[in-house]
Amino acid sequence: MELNSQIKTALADPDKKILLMTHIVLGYPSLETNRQVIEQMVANGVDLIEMQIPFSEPMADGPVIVKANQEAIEHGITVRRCVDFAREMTATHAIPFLFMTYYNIIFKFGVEEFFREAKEIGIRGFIIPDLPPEEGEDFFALSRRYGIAAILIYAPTSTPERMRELARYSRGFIYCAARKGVTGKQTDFDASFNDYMRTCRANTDLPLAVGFGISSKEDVDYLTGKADIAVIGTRTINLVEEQGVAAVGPFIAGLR
Amino acid sequence: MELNSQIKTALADPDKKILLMTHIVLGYPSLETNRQVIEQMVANGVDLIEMQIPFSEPMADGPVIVKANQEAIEHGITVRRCVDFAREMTATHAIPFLFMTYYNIIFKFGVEEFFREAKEIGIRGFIIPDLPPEEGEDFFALSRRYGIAAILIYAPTSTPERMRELARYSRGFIYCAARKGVTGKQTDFDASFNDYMRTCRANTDLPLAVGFGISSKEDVDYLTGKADIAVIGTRTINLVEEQGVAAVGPFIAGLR
Amino acid sequence: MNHKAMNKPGYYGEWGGAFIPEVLYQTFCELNEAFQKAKADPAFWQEYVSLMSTYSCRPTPLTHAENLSRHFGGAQIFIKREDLNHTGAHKANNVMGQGLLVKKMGKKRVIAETGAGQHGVATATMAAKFGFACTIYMGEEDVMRQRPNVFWMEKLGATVVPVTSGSKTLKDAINEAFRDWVTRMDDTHYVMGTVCGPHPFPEMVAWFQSIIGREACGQIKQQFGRQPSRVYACVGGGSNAMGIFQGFLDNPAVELVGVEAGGKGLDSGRHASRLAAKDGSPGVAQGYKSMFLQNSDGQMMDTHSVAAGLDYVGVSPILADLWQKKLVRFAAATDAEVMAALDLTMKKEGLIPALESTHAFVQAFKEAGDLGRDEAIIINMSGRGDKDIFTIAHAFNDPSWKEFIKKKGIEYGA
Amino acid sequence: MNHKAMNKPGYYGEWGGAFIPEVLYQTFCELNEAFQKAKADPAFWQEYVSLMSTYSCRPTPLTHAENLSRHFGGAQIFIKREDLNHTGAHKANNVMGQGLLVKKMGKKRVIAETGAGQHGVATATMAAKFGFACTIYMGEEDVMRQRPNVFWMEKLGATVVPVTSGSKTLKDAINEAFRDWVTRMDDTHYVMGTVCGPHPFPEMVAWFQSIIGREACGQIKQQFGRQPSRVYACVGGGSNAMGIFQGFLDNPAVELVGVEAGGKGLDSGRHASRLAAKDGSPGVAQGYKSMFLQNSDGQMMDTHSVAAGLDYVGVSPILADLWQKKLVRFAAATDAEVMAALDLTMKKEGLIPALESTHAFVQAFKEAGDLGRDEAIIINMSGRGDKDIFTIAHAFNDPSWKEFIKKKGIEYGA
Ligand SMILES: Cc1ncc(COP(=O)(O)O)c(C=O)c1O
Ligand SMILES: Cc1ncc(COP(=O)(O)O)c(C=O)c1O
Repeated sequence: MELNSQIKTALADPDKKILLMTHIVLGYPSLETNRQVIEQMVANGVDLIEMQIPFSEPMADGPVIVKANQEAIEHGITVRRCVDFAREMTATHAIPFLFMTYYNIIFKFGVEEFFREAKEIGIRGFIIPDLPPEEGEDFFALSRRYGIAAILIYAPTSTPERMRELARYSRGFIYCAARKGVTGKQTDFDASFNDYMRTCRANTDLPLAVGFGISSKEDVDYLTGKADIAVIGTRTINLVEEQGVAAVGPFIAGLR
Repeated sequence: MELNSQIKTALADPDKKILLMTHIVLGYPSLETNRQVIEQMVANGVDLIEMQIPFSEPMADGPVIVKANQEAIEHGITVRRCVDFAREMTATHAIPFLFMTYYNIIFKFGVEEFFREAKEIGIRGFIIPDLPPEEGEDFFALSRRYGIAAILIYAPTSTPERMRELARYSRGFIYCAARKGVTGKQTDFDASFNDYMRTCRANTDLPLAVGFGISSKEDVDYLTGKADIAVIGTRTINLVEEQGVAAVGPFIAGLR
Repeated sequence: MNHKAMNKPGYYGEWGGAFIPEVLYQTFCELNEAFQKAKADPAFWQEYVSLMSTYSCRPTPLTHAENLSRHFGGAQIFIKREDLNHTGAHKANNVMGQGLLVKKMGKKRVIAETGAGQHGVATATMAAKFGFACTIYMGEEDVMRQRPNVFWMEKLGATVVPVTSGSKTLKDAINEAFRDWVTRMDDTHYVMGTVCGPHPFPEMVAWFQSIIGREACGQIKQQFGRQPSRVYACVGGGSNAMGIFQGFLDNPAVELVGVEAGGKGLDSGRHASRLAAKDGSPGVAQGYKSMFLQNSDGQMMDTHSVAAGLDYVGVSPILADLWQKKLVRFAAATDAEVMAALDLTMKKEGLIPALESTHAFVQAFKEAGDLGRDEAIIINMSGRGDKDIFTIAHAFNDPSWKEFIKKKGIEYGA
Repeated sequence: MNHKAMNKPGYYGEWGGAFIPEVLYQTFCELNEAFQKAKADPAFWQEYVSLMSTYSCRPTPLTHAENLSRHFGGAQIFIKREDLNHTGAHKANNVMGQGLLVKKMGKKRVIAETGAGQHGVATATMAAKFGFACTIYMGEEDVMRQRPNVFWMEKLGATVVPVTSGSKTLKDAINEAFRDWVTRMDDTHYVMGTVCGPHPFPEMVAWFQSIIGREACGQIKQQFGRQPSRVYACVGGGSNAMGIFQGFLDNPAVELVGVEAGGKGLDSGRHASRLAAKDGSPGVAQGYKSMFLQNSDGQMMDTHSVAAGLDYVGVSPILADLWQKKLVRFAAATDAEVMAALDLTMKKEGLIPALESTHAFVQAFKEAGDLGRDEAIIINMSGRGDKDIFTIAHAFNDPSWKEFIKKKGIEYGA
């Protein structure tokens, strides 16, 4: 099943007014911790997980995720080990898994080779923050060919025209960056955010995920009805650092 | 009696094949030491003494005399005290005393004022190494008016024409710098020195003093017959520093 | 630049592009528009040249290095004197040009990355002159090593932010500048310091720096009577090289030579040669596609050079293209060769090239003797070395310098 | 210079002369002859200008300081950019000119005094370029304080001799240079660094530096449409001031203002103001007659300034004459005023004047607001300040700088 239909199915569940997507930096602090965190996330109802393959130059990320990328690489994570770990996760858990990474990781792996292997291990989508449609013709063609969703990003700076253009390339859902800036900082949900969400909605038929600074039940409640997917990123990394893996389950359970 | 005749008289003495002139930096290490040194010099047959009034910028002097100038000033010597000390020396000793200094000392004192006072205390001549005839019209006129000899300097770089020009201004004797450079360093008495002395002699009727690096009986012997006055400068300063005042008498006595 | 086989805007052969986060899409649209408008407007270039001739000292001279020419017994060596620019390097050209553009765009704040500090000082200077707020991102390592430049940036009114991520050096400062930009693109322009980064930066920086080549081309003709046989420039990101090369790209008789940092030697793994060494490979980072020093996973490697300004993982996509098309030859100079060439240049000509620039001198010196006395070569002296005293005195292991610093340190409580 | 009422050659009114030891008489005859021949020969000046335009970057620009002009709300402030000269100050003009003269005279060795080190670096540079042996005399105090400049002089191939006599500063270095010269006049030329010393040095240095004023006069006309109301220059020995003033001396409508070092204040006794303070008096030292800071016996006093290049007991005899004839007005700037003006200039214009030059800025800033917006003033920016980082960072009491130096000191074993 492709991501589109998986998400449609999930959204059809009347118990779920909004889906939850979480974010993991592979190899940080270790694959073993990732494994336990993912288990708790899945057990507590997370609907999708984006697994970030670390890159030495994570230009669009904030300090917490930057540090996670860096330390994962320092501790020896490789793209190969990320792929093998992903294979294990998709085999273990039924929810859709996505890869998030920067384009160079895929480019160096070989773009088609990467799609082939991702398909084989059951990855449902890619989020590549530094690959706009203009630069990814081959990539988007392969995405369609292999049936792996290329998820594009809307930003508060995107014009309606641009949103419609991005929607043409995106599959599965649209990732709406809640604000300008990088990952990790809190977002102010104010009137201009609501306008932004209305514009997003008006310019795509795809479900909308909202990320950047979502960290509490209040945030998720606020998004409910406005967005289809709430994305929890930096917060769980902080949580594991501060309170350990065991804190993840209750945190996730309490979000919705 | 003016310097000219004093020197002529001295040179007429058949026991003296060459006259000795010594050099003192006033106030270094103290006027009291100067007093004792001069006494020994006179007692041991020195014929003329040039007393240097310290200046902060002794451009034509070497390191030993530079340091002596500087320390004398630091220890509080003033032009007034130098003049008063000179008055005492001329009153005490029968030989001719000269002032050696740089022009600024005289300029600041007031040139005519300085001549008047020098005349009064019985100073016989001035040696001003930074006052060429071109710059000293007033000075040389006053020198003639007051009958105090302005002693000019020949250098190994002086042409015969220049020597004749200098001789026109000089009184008493000519001070021949034995070599290029500043005071204090040893001079090589070689063939070119002999040529130089012959040129000096050929271009003035005045007696010739030779200074710069004269420090031993050998030097004085060498000069005998070539020059009329041997000038001992830096050597006695060193001697006092190294062996004390008492060494001066025997040293002078042994020179000739 | 008629060598471009542009399939897509912003591409040079297979290199270039604009791999930017979506949030900057609009900003880049506006930047492209403003830049293309400026580029098409002769009055803008006129304004730029006039600014550079009254605020910096353009045209910079072309100096005939007669002693070095004689020493090597071959080609007549001419030196293009970018060291005489205000702030001491060619960086001023690019920065003042972008300053004018920022003024036209109506933005009020500039940010920049800096490695050695040269580009940071130039940007802080431009910001003071234009009345912009200014923040400079600089790797924490570099902040510590290059304190004099940090001092000047701060005194010029800029805020210097030490970057603690990654290797805490230039590439990380670039990332951090982008992170600022994606947050404050509305009032802020990112003054990229070299011919790298996403389109239109390579084209823009190359355009502003082309003033070097335009001048040099006319000057050598006037002073030597004809065009040079070879032109040498050091290559960090590649801006000074692109700057001078553009004056001669049209003439196939002029061989262009880019000199990268050979560090401890090309076999040592401790260098920054993306093109001259075998260690570089194609990649996409910091917004553009080019040759990078990276591992097989695509993670960027640590680089090394005695010259901070050459110590960078990537290289201009324009130069990658010219390299691939064999229109520019690439070589590398080791740290040791650089110190020897610097010593010779100081003693023979009274010139103190920056360590970066000295890389170009090394290669020119290797080749000058093989050319005829009736030939000329030009070395681009991209900057002056007197700002590098801490590095240079250290590299020469000067005992009096160390003693001086020790004493000063003790005076300050060490 | 038609203001000279020359009774005797080498005199400016009652000032100047050549109070030299006899041993140098012949040397000065030859020097006078060579210089007068050069001065009378248009080809020599042409050669000089051509050298300065290919080796240094003449003409140096005249920069309109729009922000400062607006800040003070009065005259349009223009800045003559001598800081952009090779080696970073106007000293290069004089030194390269004398270099050409030395070449014509066939001498093979040059010596010079230096205080801050600027003239020493310039002379060492010229010696490298011309292939002369070079010895620089520098007070021991200054050698210790100005180690960076000593490092460069040595690297440029010069021998730096620390002078331990007197106050161990500039005036003592001059004495020591003369002591060298009286020993080796045959093969050696003494490159006097300012418009002082025995004739023909004041005339010679003023002539070479007049290139500043010639350029500025034409530039202000071109850029502003007419002549400035006032021209400001700092005065150490007076060479940069004489340099720029000569472009405007013929025009009585242009007021010329020389700014001396006010140090801790004119009443403190710790300054270097020979003309603006009441403490100066006529004297004869270092080969010339002028106004000196000396006691009533004629012993030279210790002077003080934050700017080493202004920290000198004497002043140009030409300026003493212009002062006496009220053709140049004199003022003084204190150390504290200098630091404030430096800060403002960096932040407003992106320019870092040398501490010496900043003295001129101080006085101009005091007066700019009183003039009309339709008037112009020129400040001569004689040199750049980035070489003074040890002094400037210290004077600003910058904590990060101190920390940096402490760390470096410890690295070197402090
Ligand atoms: C003097 C100088 N030259 C060269 C470079 C390298 O940059 P690029 O290759 O862009 O000219 C730098 C960078 O800081 C520099 O300061
Ligand atoms: C930058 C600068 N300006 C001014 C001076 C003062 O010299 P002058 O008065 O001869 O211009 C110096 C002397 O070192 C200097 O370095």
